[in-house]
Amino acid sequence: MITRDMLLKILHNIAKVIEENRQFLTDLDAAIGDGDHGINMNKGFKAVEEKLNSLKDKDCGTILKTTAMTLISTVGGASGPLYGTAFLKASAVVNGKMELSSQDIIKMFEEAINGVMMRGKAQRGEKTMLDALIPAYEVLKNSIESGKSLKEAFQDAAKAAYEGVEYTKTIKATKGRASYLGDRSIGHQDAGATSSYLMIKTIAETLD
Amino acid sequence: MITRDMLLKILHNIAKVIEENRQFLTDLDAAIGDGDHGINMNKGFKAVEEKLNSLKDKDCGTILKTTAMTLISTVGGASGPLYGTAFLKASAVVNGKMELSSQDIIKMFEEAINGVMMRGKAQRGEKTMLDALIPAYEVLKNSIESGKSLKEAFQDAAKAAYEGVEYTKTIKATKGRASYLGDRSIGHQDAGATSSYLMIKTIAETLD
Amino acid sequence: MKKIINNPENVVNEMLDGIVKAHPEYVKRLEGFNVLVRADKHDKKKVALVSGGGSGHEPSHGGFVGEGMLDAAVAGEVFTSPTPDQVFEAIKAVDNGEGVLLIIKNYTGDVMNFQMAGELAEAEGIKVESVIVNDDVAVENSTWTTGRRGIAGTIFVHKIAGAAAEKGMNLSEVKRIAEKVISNVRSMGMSLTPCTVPAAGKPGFELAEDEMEVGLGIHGEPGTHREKIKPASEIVKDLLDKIFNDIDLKENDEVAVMINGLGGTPLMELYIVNNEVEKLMREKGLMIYRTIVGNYMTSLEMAGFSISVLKLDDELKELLDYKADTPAFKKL
Amino acid sequence: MKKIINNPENVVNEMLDGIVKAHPEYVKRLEGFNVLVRADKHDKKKVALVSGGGSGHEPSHGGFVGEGMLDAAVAGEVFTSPTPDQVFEAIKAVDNGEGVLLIIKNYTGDVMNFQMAGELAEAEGIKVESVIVNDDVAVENSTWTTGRRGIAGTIFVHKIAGAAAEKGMNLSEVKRIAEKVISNVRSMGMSLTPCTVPAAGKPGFELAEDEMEVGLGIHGEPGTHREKIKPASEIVKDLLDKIFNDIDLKENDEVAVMINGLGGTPLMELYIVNNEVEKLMREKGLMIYRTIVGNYMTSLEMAGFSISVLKLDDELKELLDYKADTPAFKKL
Ligand SMILES: Nc1ncnc2c1ncn2[C@@H]1O[C@H](COP(=O)(O)OP(=O)(O)O)[C@@H](O)[C@H]1O
Ligand SMILES: Nc1ncnc2c1ncn2[C@@H]1O[C@H](COP(=O)(O)OP(=O)(O)O)[C@@H](O)[C@H]1O
Ligand SMILES: [Mg+2]
Ligand SMILES: [Mg+2]
Ligand SMILES: [Mg+2]
Ligand SMILES: [Mg+2]
Repeated sequence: MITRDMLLKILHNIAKVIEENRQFLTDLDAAIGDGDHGINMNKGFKAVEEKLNSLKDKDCGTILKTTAMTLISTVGGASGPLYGTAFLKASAVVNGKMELSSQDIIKMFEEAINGVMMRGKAQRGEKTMLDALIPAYEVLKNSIESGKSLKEAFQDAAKAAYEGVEYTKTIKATKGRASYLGDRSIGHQDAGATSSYLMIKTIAETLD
Repeated sequence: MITRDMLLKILHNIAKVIEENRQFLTDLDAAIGDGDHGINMNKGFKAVEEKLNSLKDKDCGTILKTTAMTLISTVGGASGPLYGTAFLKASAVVNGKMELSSQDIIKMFEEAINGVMMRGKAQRGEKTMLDALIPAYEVLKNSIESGKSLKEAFQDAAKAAYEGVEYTKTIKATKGRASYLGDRSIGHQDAGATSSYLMIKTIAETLD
Repeated sequence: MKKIINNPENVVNEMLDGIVKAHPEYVKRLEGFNVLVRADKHDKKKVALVSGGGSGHEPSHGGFVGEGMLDAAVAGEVFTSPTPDQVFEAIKAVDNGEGVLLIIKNYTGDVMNFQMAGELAEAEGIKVESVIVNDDVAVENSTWTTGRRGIAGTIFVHKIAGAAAEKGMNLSEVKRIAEKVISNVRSMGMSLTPCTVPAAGKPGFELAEDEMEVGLGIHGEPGTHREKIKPASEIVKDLLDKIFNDIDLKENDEVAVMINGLGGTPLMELYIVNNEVEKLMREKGLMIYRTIVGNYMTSLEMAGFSISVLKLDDELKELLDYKADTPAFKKL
Repeated sequence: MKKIINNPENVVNEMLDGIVKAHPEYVKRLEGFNVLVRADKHDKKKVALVSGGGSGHEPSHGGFVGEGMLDAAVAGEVFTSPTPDQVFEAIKAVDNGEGVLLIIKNYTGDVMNFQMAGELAEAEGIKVESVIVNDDVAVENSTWTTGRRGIAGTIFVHKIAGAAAEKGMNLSEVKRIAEKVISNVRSMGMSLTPCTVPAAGKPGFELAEDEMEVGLGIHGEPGTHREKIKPASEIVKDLLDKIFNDIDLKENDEVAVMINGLGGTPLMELYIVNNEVEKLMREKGLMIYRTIVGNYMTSLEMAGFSISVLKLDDELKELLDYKADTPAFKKL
């Protein structure tokens, strides 16, 4: 179970981690994209961070929806609408709720991924954030269903996401800006998959 | 006395020396000007060189006038009109002559310098070609009048021109492009003075 | 990073103010937004054209706001697509009941952000259509990928669809015209140097003194491949070959040509390129109807250029020559 | 040296052909000469304007040949004044009996070569007058030196004297107007990078990553001094201070402003500069009547800019706004 306070703490920590990795994510994007992923994501989560205080008394749905709208109106680029849609779809699952059950979390994650796939018209294996998100979701679901704690489940998910990031190094991009490089994109890890991994890892580390 | 053939040989050798010093003159001009003096002068004397063959049977005045017009229509920049005018004024002194006496040569040199001063509105001491030409002329005249051979006289003149070039290092430019640098022009030798010195030295070396 | 700026985080904002101050008779800024709209009074009921994208492509797109071209341009951060709320404001500001055409360059981010904005506008009852420009032949077309990028050919869409709207054509006609331009235009570019996003502080890639990057987009990203520098004539041949391979052009076909500078290349070189382009076109028996040379869709200070070729018919010719009066493109 | 060219020795020739091929409706080349003249048919008896100088300043000067500006532009080698015979041909080609005004930038070479051409033309009975533009305040004025350089302010002379000629003023009137512009315009520039003359193959000077060159001309030559890079606001203040020190401007005076890019600077930065220029102008109580931003008098691929300020009166305002239609400057 994730309480509203824990949710706020997770968002706060994600903002911190994204800020710490601003340059790293930007460099990853520079290699095969246009070198702005860290900059954009940091701008978005800084804006989210500034709103967290005013969300202290809100329900989880509102918190996530505000996060979504803030990302959509500040990040820009490809990741803005994608992460924005992810949070928006997740928020719809938990409208009005003050805490999130394990089942909620699985459903939120599922909806978020569907949102990204719908918005970006991409599949797993195209060297995008989906290559971190989908395996992480599958492992999370499994671990929860096999009775592990949420923290453990997210630790497993983070591992799977990390492997997904590693996997992106081996494949050619067919979606996003890196797709223009064709085979030259092979050998580089995807920036968006990396930011997804960082978020999941942060959830695992924040949970107690 | 300088015969027509010797005059042609001198022009030929000047063209060669200018070509050899194309980069050197350009670098000098780059330091305090716009870095084209060697390029421009080489273009001009290459064009002169191409005409020498057709001038074999012409008088000295025609040879010098053709040289002048060729320089005027190919060199461009400041040095084109200046050297062009110099040769044009010199040519007028020896219209129709098949050889040049020592007195002709003194007069030609004098007229050439007057032409440069009139066209460029400059004096000695302004860090231009005149700082090589004027002392060279004075020494040449002196040496001839004191009975030295033409070769010796031009050797003396070349020495004076060289000193003139050295002198340009110590002064501030007040004419030409280098004048825009103000005090920053001090410490650099003038490109036009250097090309003038090279020409006089070449005359000395070509004479026998 | 050597740039004449104040704060790297504030370049887009200051630039937009600088544009408005330079061209107050053409453009004004929507207060609080990174959106430039037409400042000239016109009561004409017409289809409104909205374009935009990341900044760093100046004069695209703000420079094309004016009579006969765009009604609004939305500026994102440098090389970053603007967000849907910004595009939505632009749409609301310029719609006068005849509907709005969004001219989008085919980048995942641009497409998603503009389309989300279109959805918001439609929800408010505004008629919105969009076209997606994908003229860059460097990227192989495929239904399995993102598809081709939109680059300098977009200017032809602005010009010609803009004329159609100014002439009073309705939304579906203007869209048809825009799509005809898109299906008739092909582009490809190369660069000699990378460029530096102000907020990133360092160049997007590195090139040796004797290397050039070929088949690249307009966001400082690397191209499809890297080569040793060649003479202009050979570079032009390579790019035109790719373009000719991709579009059906027969002898005596009429075309418009754009030699677009990427920002750091002097006009001298663009004209030398144009000299080569004309030679190859003539050899192929093509008739050059109009040529445009200059910096129109740039990539900050990148040195390089792209060639765009637009196949014309009578309708496109008339619209290409129609009056335009904008800061960066004027046709008397 | 990284350039998109063929042979360094042939750049001017190929460029001129490229210009003519791009703008056949505006310019044609005098066969065998590096001279571009108006291609549009006009039977108007009018004073003809001839300008030019070294190449490498594109679009200056060929880009300004057309209705309401120049009648001919003479191109020398890169950064090298053209020779008198070339200028003479230009004069002969465009004179229609009303006389010719030579617009010369104040460089020893330009002045001498153009004046020699003027002498040749006068010897053939053509009425020739000349004006010498010396707007660069970086160089202290003095009767003992060459005097100030002519830089981007020259474009205002082309525009305004061109309008005067197009309106039918006679030679002495057009000359009076040109001289009024010259006495009312001041400019100053700076650069972040040097540039490379193709035939030289290496840059004219070197600058460290954190240095800028201030008070420089348009021929790749060093400036009056070197400084650490500063924010745009401070650079603009330094340049404008120099300009304001040199020209008498009172509150509510009207001015035209040009932010001129040197070739390698993106428009984004020029607009950021313009934003600062407008702020300082406003603080001083000056009224900006018109602003021109772009690459008009360049120095090959040099990154940098110059600011020009022209003090206006009613006569100059009317001529500044007069119709112009040339490849690089259009006023509807
Ligand atoms: N169609 C897509 N579906 C899912 N993820 C995508 C898609 N396109 C791009 N991405 C993700 O977005 C990341 C790039 O984000 P960002 O750099 O912020 O945007 P942009 O590419 O517009 O500059 C990529 O690394 C990739 O993970
Ligand atoms: N007014 C002048 N009088 C005499 N010599 C001059 C004058 N102005 C320039 N020069 C000479 O011309 C040389 C520069 O020639 P060049 O580089 O070919 O022309 P530009 O300065 O037009 O590029 C200078 O080094 C100087 O010696
Ligand atoms: Mg990116
Ligand atoms: Mg020189
Ligand atoms: Mg981006
Ligand atoms: Mg020169």
